[in-house]
Amino acid sequence: MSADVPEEPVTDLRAALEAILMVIDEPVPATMLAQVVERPVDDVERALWGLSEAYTADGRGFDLREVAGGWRYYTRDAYAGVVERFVRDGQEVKLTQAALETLAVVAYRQPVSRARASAVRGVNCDGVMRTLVLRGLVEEAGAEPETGAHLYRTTGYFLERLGLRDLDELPDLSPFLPDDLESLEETTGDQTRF
Amino acid sequence: MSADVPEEPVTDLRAALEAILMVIDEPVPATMLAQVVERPVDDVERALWGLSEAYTADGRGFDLREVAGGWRYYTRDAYAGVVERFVRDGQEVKLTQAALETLAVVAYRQPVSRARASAVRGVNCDGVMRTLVLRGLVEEAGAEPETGAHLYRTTGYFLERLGLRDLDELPDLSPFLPDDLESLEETTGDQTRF
Amino acid sequence: MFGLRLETVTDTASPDLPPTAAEPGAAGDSGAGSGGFEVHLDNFEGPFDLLLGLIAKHKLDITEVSLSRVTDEFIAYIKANGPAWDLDQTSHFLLVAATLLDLKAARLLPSAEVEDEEDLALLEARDLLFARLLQYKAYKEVASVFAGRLAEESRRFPRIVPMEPKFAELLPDVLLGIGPDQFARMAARVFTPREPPAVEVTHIHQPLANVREQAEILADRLRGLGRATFRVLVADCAGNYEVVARFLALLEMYRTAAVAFEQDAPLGELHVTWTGDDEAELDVGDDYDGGPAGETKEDDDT
Repeated sequence: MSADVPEEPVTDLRAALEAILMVIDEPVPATMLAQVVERPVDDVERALWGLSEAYTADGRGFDLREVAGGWRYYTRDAYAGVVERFVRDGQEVKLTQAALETLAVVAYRQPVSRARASAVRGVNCDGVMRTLVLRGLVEEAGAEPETGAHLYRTTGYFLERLGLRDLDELPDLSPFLPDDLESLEETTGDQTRF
Repeated sequence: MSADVPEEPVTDLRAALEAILMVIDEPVPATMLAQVVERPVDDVERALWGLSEAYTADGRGFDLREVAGGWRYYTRDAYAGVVERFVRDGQEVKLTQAALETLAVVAYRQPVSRARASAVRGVNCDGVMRTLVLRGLVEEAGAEPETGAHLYRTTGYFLERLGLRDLDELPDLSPFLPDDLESLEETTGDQTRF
Repeated sequence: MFGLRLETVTDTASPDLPPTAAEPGAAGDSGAGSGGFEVHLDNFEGPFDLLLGLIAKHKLDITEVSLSRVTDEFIAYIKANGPAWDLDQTSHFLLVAATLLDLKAARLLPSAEVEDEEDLALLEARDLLFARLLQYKAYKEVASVFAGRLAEESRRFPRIVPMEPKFAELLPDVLLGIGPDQFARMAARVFTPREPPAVEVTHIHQPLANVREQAEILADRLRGLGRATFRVLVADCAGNYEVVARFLALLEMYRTAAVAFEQDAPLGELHVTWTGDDEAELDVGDDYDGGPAGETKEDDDT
């Protein structure tokens, strides 16, 4: 471990960031941190990544990560066993296959209507969508102009639960998809379902 | 700083303690920590002091201290200034719609659990409830006897912010409600969640 | 090309046709135990999931050949599960089944005999089915990536700890931005359910084609023509969905003896003859159209 590696010193900037991160209860963007410490965003981001890497290299029980557009402390997964006993909210219920698939469609197609999501899966997904909304993973995002159907999109909580910085970090879907999906889109749009 | 001091390695015990300390929201006695990590209290106390000293020696922005018989992370005094600035400027002053709605549920249903409030709103409101507590608008009020779930009620500060002297001054809801909502009350009460 | 479809239907006991089997009364004698091979595949998330499951079971790639090889199993699955399904589920499966049967039929036909227009329609239907199958497969794969990430992420806990009191005191005053009356109004809105709990799912998805309506159209036409081929009867259909609805309507009319079928060869042209009353109202149940089942039930199958 760090005993024989000359460790990068904890600079004043790093320490200031550590202090602030200790009082936040939701992810805080680097830009906001930069404002408070009055330093360029680049410096702040470099310091945050530096801290994060050092925590990992030192094998600390916590980890600093950028998730859902902001930085915050997390416990390291290796210690999930002992931490679980202290976490009040307890375990999340596992999502069903239906919920996972619908969530995937919403994630890549947002904003998307229930009808469209149902068409992709070949299964009505009204109930599943309600569950996803109730779980806070998906939220309403206005209505389709032509049909008035509710549209849905993923939430920041979705990013948090998946440990993603933003939607751009979603795994690329295109390798799995047929080439002519664009035209398919058009047809399904008209037909609503197959 | 630590660059030239051979640092003590982060042992597994230390890392486990770091992980736990990162999620607890009130000071935890060493005896309880010892139980969870299944190690003798002496070892645990030595590890806690070791961590605390290392954090100080490294000049980290946080500090591990034993206060009133329990251990907890604090921000280091040297960085109180920057943290204060962050707290004063960084946070949103205006409540979000989600927070206002949850506040309304608590105000008219107190004492109420997070699960119940989530059910009424149809959206998970755990995070929002924490914000309301943090903002001093809502406070814990014991636990539900059957489930052990925490209950919440509004605070004096809430009344102050709304310009009311006491809860009796909250306007009656009935003029705004559809006629048949009384029976509905009963059903949602039983169900708690969908 | 619907000849094969009818054959599949009539070769087995006709009341077991999935949509009819959706009637509560028909559940008992349904095809679950009707011999042949059984499909040990449970809980499929719709027709695409089932197709992928069957193809994977046979260790096949997604090709036209593999589609035709699993067609029978696909139909068997529908027959076995039909009674437990609602119309909405069934129709999704039926639409895919229709395409599968068409494809299989086309593979059996000497290719030269297929007329151009139909050929083209079939190719389109096939491509669409492939595209949707692949699309669904992509989302399914990504869903399993999601599951992995969720599981991994559930082992990491974010720090969500209330601020030390000395900092919490510094938080600026909260701005509610509304007065007591507005607050009460908002509370009332939150407590009022957005949609009455009793209504929900059934009418959200309106079938694009209504079987009873299609039956009216068919009856109208057959009263005039007396006799027509199925191909002629569906020539003006707007899409697959309507063709299927019209086919279901014909089966309903067959049940009430309003029409008779004739088919010279198993895959030959299907002729439909009007045998119903020229004046009386058409008796076609609305159990295909998502209404509450059980009102106009008549189990007097021919």
